[in-house]
Amino acid sequence: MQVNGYKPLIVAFCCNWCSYAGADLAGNNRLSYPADVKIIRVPCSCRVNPMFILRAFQRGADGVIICGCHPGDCHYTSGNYYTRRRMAMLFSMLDYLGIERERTRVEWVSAAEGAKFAATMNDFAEKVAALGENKRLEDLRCKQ
Amino acid sequence: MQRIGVFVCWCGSNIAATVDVEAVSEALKLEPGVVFSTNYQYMCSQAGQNIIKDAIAEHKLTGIVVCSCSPRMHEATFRKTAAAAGLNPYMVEIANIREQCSWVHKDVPTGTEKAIILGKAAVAKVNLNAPLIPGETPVTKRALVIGGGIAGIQTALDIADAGFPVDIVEKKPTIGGKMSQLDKTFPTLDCAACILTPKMVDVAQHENIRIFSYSEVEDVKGFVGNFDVTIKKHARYVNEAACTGCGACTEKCPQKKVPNEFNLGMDNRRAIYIPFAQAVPKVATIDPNYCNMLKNGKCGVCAKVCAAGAIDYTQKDEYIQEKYGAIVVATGFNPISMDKFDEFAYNQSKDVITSLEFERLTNAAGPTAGKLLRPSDGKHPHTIVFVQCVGSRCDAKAEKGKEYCSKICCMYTAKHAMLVKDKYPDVDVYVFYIDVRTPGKNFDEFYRRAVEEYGVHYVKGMVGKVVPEGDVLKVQASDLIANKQLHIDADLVVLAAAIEPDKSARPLATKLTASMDTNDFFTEAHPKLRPVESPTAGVFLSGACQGPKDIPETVSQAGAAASKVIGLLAKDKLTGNPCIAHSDEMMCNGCSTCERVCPYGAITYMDKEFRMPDRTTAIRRVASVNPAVCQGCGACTVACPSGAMNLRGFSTQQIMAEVDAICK
Amino acid sequence: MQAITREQLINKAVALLADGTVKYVLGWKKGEFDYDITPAVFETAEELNADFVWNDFCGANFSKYLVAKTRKLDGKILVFLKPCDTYSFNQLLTEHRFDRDKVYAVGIPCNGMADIAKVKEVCGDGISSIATEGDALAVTTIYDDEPVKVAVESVLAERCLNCKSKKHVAYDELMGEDGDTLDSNRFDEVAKLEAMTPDERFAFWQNELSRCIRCNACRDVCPACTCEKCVFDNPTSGVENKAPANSFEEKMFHIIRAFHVAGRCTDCGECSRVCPQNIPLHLLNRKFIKDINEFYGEYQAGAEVGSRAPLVNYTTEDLEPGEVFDRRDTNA
Amino acid sequence: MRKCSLDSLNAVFAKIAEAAELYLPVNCTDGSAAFSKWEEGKEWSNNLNTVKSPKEFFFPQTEDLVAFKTSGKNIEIIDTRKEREDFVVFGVRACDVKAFEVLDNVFLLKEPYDSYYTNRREHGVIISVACNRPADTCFCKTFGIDPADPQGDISVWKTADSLYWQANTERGAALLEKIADLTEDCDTAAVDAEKEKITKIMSKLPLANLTTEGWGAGKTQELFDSPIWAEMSEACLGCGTCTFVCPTCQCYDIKDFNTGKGVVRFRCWDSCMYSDFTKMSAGQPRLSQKERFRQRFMHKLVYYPENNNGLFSCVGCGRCVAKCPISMNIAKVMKKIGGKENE
Amino acid sequence: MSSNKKFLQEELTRMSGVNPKKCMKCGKCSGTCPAYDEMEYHPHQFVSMVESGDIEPLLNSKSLYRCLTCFACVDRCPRGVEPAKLVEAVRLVAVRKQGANHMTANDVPAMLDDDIPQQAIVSAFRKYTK
Repeated sequence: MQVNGYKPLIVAFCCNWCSYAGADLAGNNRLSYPADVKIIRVPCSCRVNPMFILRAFQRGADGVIICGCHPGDCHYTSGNYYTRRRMAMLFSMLDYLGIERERTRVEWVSAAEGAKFAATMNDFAEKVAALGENKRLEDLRCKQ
Repeated sequence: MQRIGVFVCWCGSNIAATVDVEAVSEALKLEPGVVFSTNYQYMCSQAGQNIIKDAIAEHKLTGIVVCSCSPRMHEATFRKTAAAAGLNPYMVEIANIREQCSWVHKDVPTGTEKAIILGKAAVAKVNLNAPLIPGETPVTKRALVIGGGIAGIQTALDIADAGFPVDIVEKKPTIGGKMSQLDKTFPTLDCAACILTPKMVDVAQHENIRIFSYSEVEDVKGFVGNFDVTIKKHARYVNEAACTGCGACTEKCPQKKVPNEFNLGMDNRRAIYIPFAQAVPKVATIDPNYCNMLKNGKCGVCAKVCAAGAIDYTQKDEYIQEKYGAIVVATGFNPISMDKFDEFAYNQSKDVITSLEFERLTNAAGPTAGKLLRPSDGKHPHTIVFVQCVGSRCDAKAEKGKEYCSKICCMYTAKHAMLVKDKYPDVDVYVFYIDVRTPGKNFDEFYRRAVEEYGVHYVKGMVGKVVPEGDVLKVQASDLIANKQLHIDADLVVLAAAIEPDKSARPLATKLTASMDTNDFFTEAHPKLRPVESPTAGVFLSGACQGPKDIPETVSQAGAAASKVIGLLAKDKLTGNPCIAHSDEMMCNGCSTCERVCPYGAITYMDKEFRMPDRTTAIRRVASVNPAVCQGCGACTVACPSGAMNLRGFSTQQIMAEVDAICK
Repeated sequence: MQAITREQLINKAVALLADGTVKYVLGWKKGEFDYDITPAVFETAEELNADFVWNDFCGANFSKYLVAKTRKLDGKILVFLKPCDTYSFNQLLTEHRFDRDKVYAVGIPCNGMADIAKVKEVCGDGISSIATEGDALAVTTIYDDEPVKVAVESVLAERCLNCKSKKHVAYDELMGEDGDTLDSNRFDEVAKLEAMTPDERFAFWQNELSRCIRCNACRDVCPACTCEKCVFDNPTSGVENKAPANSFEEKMFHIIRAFHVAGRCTDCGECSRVCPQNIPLHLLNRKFIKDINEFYGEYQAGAEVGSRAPLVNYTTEDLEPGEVFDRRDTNA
Repeated sequence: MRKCSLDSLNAVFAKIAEAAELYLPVNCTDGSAAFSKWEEGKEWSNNLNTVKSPKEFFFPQTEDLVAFKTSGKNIEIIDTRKEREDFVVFGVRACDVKAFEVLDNVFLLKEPYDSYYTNRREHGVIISVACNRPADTCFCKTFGIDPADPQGDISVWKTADSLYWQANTERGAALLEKIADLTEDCDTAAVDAEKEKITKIMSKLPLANLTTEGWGAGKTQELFDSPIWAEMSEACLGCGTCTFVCPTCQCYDIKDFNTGKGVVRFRCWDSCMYSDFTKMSAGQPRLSQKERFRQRFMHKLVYYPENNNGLFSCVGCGRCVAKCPISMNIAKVMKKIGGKENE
Repeated sequence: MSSNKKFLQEELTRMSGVNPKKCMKCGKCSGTCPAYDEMEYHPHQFVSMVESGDIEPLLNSKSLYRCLTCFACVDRCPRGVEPAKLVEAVRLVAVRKQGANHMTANDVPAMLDDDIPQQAIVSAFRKYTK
């Protein structure tokens, strides 16, 4: 994925039960999405600590997306509800600090939604690529 | 420092076609901790696994990374491989370079570059892995079956026959479920009661089975092998032990105008009733909504006529606590409401009925004693129109019905048509269908018999509207083959209503922490390989609560669920998932934040004396995780501000190492 | 001028010491000047009479001290709590951070505390004495012969200008009159920032946070930051960092700190009071409070003991993270 | 002695900035002052002091020491040091100038010299300025510092309309030479009058009578176990404000930052008030806040003078007095010992 | 399929917002259609023919002007296909062609009749003309 010649780096945290399986399904169905998206498997979206997200930006990520089960479908019943609150708050704060809101996203992708997974990643990668390099949450030491 | 081995799988050409596996294994050789790296056509094959085993021995590996297909596919395989070679199975990490790399990317440079990065992340993670040993918990050797239809009955019988005690919780006053309401069963046309009631009797008489009828599951705590369940037994105002089921009360009760739900409201019962003759338990139940004695204290006829003295107007709801090792959900289905289908005039005419109502209408024990009579005027119908797919196979956006095929309608409609023609050859029978779906043993033959032997008119097309006019129902429909619009004056219209999970399923799923799909069917742990297990350990699925099913399928799934339960209860101990939360007591604030987010109540607190950094001692409140209860979601790890809570197998440090590796 | 006098407080403390209710008194101790007041533990009437002060500069929130003090001290401790302090007190109790049985809490009314920096803006540096005269402060400097009179109202600390409550939500005993919770304008500044463009907001925070010297005063004074060990001090946490080596780390620290106290922060304002660089840190915390109120319903941390903080709670109908922005954009 | 009018100040700054980077205190948005690189339009702050001391110019809060790059299993060591450009710091107060002497004793006394510090020291010219309006928190006099007569490469006095310049070193003289066009020769009368005024003010300051009595070399045994430490440290939050605003605190920690592609080894200010200060594998040597609190003041007032010919490592700038969140400070500590312990 | 057909097909689906692929060929639209017998091509055929690109016969069919736009088919379609909207779209394509108006102003006086509300004629005129 390139927009204006910029190839973004995207970290996707995927819950083991739904979204990671959704990503697998996208693979099974050979639905392509940009290779810039790198998936990290977590047991549940609620395992994603805001520190991981900031860490990713620090280390050079241009976008971070968190994927979990649809609300109500959490394997652990309530994990994604916590994720929803935590990330709503975190994203709001990042926006408050003037960080581009398009760089972060939460998306609910079920194990059956391989197509949605691919479509989401395509869309997200495109939006992030359009923003260009992450300048507002970067650590230059990591870019040398 | 770990000694890590990297094993890159070609997966034939599945990976190797888009990923330069050689380049990946070479690149990963340079990663910190990696002492050995190789690639092979099929790592999951015996030969591939031997490569791993040999390398573990030869290079004294402490951790391995397999770059292969999804961990959901072969993580367990490679963990076993590692264990066989004497390595802790949790020292294995999988880099998913097939589903999430080679299969989604087109060109080799891209695929290779990404595969290397995914490999690096796995290496970074395994560098921080520690051997994990699963905990063990005892198993309560008793099963709970929720729902007493044919699914629950069969499951309970199979488990009980294997020697384990089983409790059935049924919310109706009797077990039997939907099947007890059916007339005949396809494709053999044997009578439902004839094959079901012996099983109900078996249940009642089985020494290993207890029935909690007129009861519901109130609360579920605990976890696989150790569920604590509270069962709410509704007051039936009749002493079950004393009642002989003689039925004297049900004949003398003066309150005669209670719609009989067993006959779907097509006739009436008394306020005290036994749902049907073969009910199990055969015990009367007082309906508190209609009983004059309970409503205003005036009556008491039933108590007077009861020779056994079983009537007890003061009975209260009872709560029963019981421990179970396994829970089987068999909550079944219901036809959907026809309220949104005005075009079929269901609410306007008594002569438009659902198929389940039709079952009662042809049932010898039904409101018409098995005679096919119109509900409106009791006349014999001459033209009957069956409409298939009412509310099934609908677009989600139409918001009227269900997206799925209800699966059983084609067959029971053929059955109904045949039964009509069998009893009343003079009746014209039309069946409007979109597709006739008959995959099943002897199913298509059955349907063809209806057409060829009985002369049922099968019309490819759909009924557009039904208008009651005088004592006929004007049916307007399309015949797609003839490319005509048909206008039929029918006496009776039977709608094959879609079926949906019972309404009690959703709240039950919440109590069980079992997942459901958007249609409220319980989700199976794997659609193909684990079809009768819920993803929640220890919870199993039987019958239509998992998806639409006919009786043969339900019974076979019930048996399958039972065999899974038996397998579980046969174990003395369960080994748990070691990837669970744990708290660093020195870091813990005892603030209860983690406790509040834990969906399993796995976290408790205790006061402990600690030596503080300044050499003083202090009593501090600290969290402790019950390893048998924790399921490893990690909600607590983020809620914990001090980072005292961490998750084994997905530790903060491991995930950060992955982030770092991916982002570098 | 405060409604309760120093003498009344000393008498109360002395009486409670005398009848054995408490063994220690946590109070304000006079300093070199009339405004540099230090929290201290008093044990005798003599100490109290000599050094205890209560004036318009007693801003320090004592709640947090109870965590360490109740752990160490062998007897009950008297603590004086201003209305805003009682919220922190309750929040700490909710989190089981101190032993309630070892504390005797006396609620005292507060008319707002003066900010010495604001006094100096008016009177200049070189203050030699400050005396309270009714609702004004008489400030004498070495540069002026006559004391300058400053209305306390005009030099109130920001947090006191936007006081959320004059009501005590916890105490064993209340001195003076209890007040009510107030409708404050405390979210106005946040709303102003929200109304800016992202670029302006970024510039604003870049300017503010770039001054951070990571002295940790905000964290160390914060009654919500009572972790046994902060993740930023913990080498095994993966995010340890000691210095704001660059603008990322400044943001990281303050975002994560605000996130960790989100739903737990009572908006006591201590963080901004102690910041040597005058960074308006309360605007980060208030942003979260404002968001919580708007997204999940009004919630005041510490209003009652045992309440479930919004971030450890949920409803199935919560708004989606993406909707946060739609919501603001339509409001704006 | 040279003089220039205050009106021509901008031109003077411009001239200096032509020769070298010029830094001076400017007002921040919050009303405090901080050193900032001069450029057209930036004005010299009227504030007495900056929040952060100018020690940052020579000993920054964080600085990279060396970098390591890894490629495969090879490690390459990269010397990241660069020669500092010449720079001028204008507006340094007498106390802060004295603080450089304290730092020099740490970093430059004996070999091996601290090359990072040396590099900056060699390229920096310090222009001090006398304090017309000392604050209530000032107590430089306690340490023998005269704010009327500040040191540095150039000393500057400000009167109502003019600025008076006097070079104290060769580097200072060279710089004055560069702005000769904008300044004129003058006598010292105005400056002398200013000095007298300052001296008079100094005697009126609240802390004017604070002395180092009871402190200094050789006092370790006497003061170490004093009960005052427990009492004074009672309220200490253990934050690092005092150390980080202090012009003489020179402790640092060396840390490695893994960039993912290698390691940057950097040093950053550390605070003896922190619980992990000088933490080693065996733990930290000072376990309680009392011990850490004691360390800070004993170091400034006893250990340092013991090793540096009696020179105290406090210059009385008053920053910690103004900034401590709980208003505990060195002046209170000194008085407590000087008062009660020595009675 | 020829490019012209394909273009027309895309144009129709775009204009109508109807996705004919969603049709499961149950015929309920035609079963419910009150104008069925008036129409040469029935609602389900519209859907099917648009899907297969066989649009020319529809454009030339009087069926276009027999559809009452009563939306019964839209309401009752279990798949949410909305055939009436597709009929409408085909009609628009037809009348938008130069000289292809189904009604002209001259036709109107002959139609005036006390039994037909004038509004119906006006709306029909609007509907059948460009």
